[in-house]
Amino acid sequence: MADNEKHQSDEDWERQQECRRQDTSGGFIVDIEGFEGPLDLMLALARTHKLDLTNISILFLAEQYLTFVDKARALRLDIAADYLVMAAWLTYLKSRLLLPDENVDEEEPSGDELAARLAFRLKRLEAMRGAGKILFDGNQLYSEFFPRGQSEGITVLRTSLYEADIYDLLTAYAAGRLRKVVSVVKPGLERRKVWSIKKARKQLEKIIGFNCDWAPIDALLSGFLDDPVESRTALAAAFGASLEMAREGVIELRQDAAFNPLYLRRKEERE
Amino acid sequence: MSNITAQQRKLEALLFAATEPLDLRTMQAYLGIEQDVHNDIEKDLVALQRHYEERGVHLVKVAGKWAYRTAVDLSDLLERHKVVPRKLSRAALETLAIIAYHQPATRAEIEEIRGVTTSKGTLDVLLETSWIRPRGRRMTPGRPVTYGTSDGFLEHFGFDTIKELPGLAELKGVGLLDNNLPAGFNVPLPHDDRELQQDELPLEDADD
Amino acid sequence: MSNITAQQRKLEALLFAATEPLDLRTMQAYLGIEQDVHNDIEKDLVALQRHYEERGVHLVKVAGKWAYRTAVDLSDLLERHKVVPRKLSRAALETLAIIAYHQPATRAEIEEIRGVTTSKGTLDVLLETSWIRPRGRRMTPGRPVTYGTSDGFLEHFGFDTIKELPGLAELKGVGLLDNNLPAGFNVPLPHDDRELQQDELPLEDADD
Repeated sequence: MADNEKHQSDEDWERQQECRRQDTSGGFIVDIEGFEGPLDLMLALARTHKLDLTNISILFLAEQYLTFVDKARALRLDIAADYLVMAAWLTYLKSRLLLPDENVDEEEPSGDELAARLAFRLKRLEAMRGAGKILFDGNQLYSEFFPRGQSEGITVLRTSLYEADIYDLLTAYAAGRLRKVVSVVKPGLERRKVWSIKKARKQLEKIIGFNCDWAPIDALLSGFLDDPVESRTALAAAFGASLEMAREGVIELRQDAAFNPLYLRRKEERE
Repeated sequence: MSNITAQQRKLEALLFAATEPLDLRTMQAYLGIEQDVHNDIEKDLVALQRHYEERGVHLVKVAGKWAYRTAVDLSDLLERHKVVPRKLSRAALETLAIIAYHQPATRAEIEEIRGVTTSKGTLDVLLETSWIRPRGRRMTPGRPVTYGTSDGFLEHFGFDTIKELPGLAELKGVGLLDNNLPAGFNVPLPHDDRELQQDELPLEDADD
Repeated sequence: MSNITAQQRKLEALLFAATEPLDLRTMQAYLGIEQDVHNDIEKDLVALQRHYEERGVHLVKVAGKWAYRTAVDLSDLLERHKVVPRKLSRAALETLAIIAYHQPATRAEIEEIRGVTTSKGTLDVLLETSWIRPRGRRMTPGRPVTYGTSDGFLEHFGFDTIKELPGLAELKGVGLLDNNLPAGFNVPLPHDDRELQQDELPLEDADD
């Protein structure tokens, strides 16, 4: 039966874990793989030491955990960060449990409260594992009970919560695809000539190569300013590119007053 | 020969023919009964249930709906019909249990219980079984999705309501169903109602 | 209360769960009875048949095989259909359509086609309809989940296979797409095979 198999594999898994934990000399082989996080490791340690979760000594368990992690580190195994975070926290918890609280802070939970909280989390995780197992050990459809094998006339009786017909679907698809087409291609219009900053910079660099004294930027670009549409974008892009070049120290910019012509020249390599 | 009323005959036929469990409203609609008219459907269903009690087929109530199912004690006989269940990983099984007992639960809440981060694969696999469903969003920063079990979960495990989860009363008794929810939102019992809870928002609220 | 023997109970469960009508030999095999041993299967079947005579379900013999059938006089009853409607948002519809045509598709691919970001709510709602399903993971950085349509999708929209989704020519034909489309605009031929594609990994492969 499928259930037995399930059992079997669970037990196998547990046995495997047990083997991993104990070597012949009575210590344990440290293998952090196969544990699902620090809480899982702590539960496994509790099981190895036959600790009763309802009456657990968190201090003892914390020590077991820290020993385990120390051994793993001594073997230079890679330990996931969350195991180390838990180790650090347990060290802190240990000190809180061992040392009497000197500065009793009302805000901060006491060591016992922290320990109780951890015990609660362990119990809760253990309980959820048990619940999951009970759930799957119980009766299940197509395993212990079966529906009618042959469906008859009312097979399409599906109380469909969501309503959409094929027309809605196709309309949405077509509209979506068209919207994207429109935003990318703008059909019916000639493609606008737009100067990129990159293109403007290339042009400026070419022009600057022949000219090393102050000159107004629109004069330098005059060769491109016939077409009114193109002139605007060329000017804007060239302005952007000139700022960039000035910042890099390739050229210098000068403007005497607001709205006055903008002059630029190549920056000489002077000392 | 047992006596059967005309309405019981109809219910029997409906429930035999249906591939899925039927709720009262659906049966009413099939029988052509107005919603608010008083009728004995429920009584008739109980009568049918009693009739089948000793037989090879039982009339059961799952997820609040009615369905015929083979008697559990005959499962060995039907070995050949068994569908090998997809084996869930340990992580998935644990996550399912946590969602079932702590629902509605966000991914962070599941992780807080398991003490480990949940890989996205685990939730995806559970969504694919259709035993869990995204319910809504928690009214906390980031608006995380809350998960709960579906009717498919109840049907698969043969529960009428989520309150039939094994061990529920004991777990509640020892406080193991408590989440770390902000005060006032503490929901000690799992809740799989369609309606959202007071700290849940609809899924698509933040939609474009 | 009608009396029923252990063997009748078994036959009842068998016939109920069977996916096709059963002949005597098959039933004998299920019950673990040797072929030549005398047994009362036939007698029991006739007894069962008599029991169901007046009920909403009949045990009938067709082509030498036995099967349960709903009573013929109740056939009208089984033709009703009841839907509780709930409309999908435009974003959800569009996302569903893109998944249908372009599956397997990741969230990023859907966004690339739609040209807007897809809110998580949209995918969650679609998962709740159970028309889409997580299929696997794309073999690209981040291992994003790939989505595809489910059998539920085909059932709901009345397709036999996903290949029946209208193509470019048909969409133009009904006026949903005009003729002004740029060159290279195409509508993919969708497929929803269960098997993962070459660039897909199983969902739980990256699991903890």
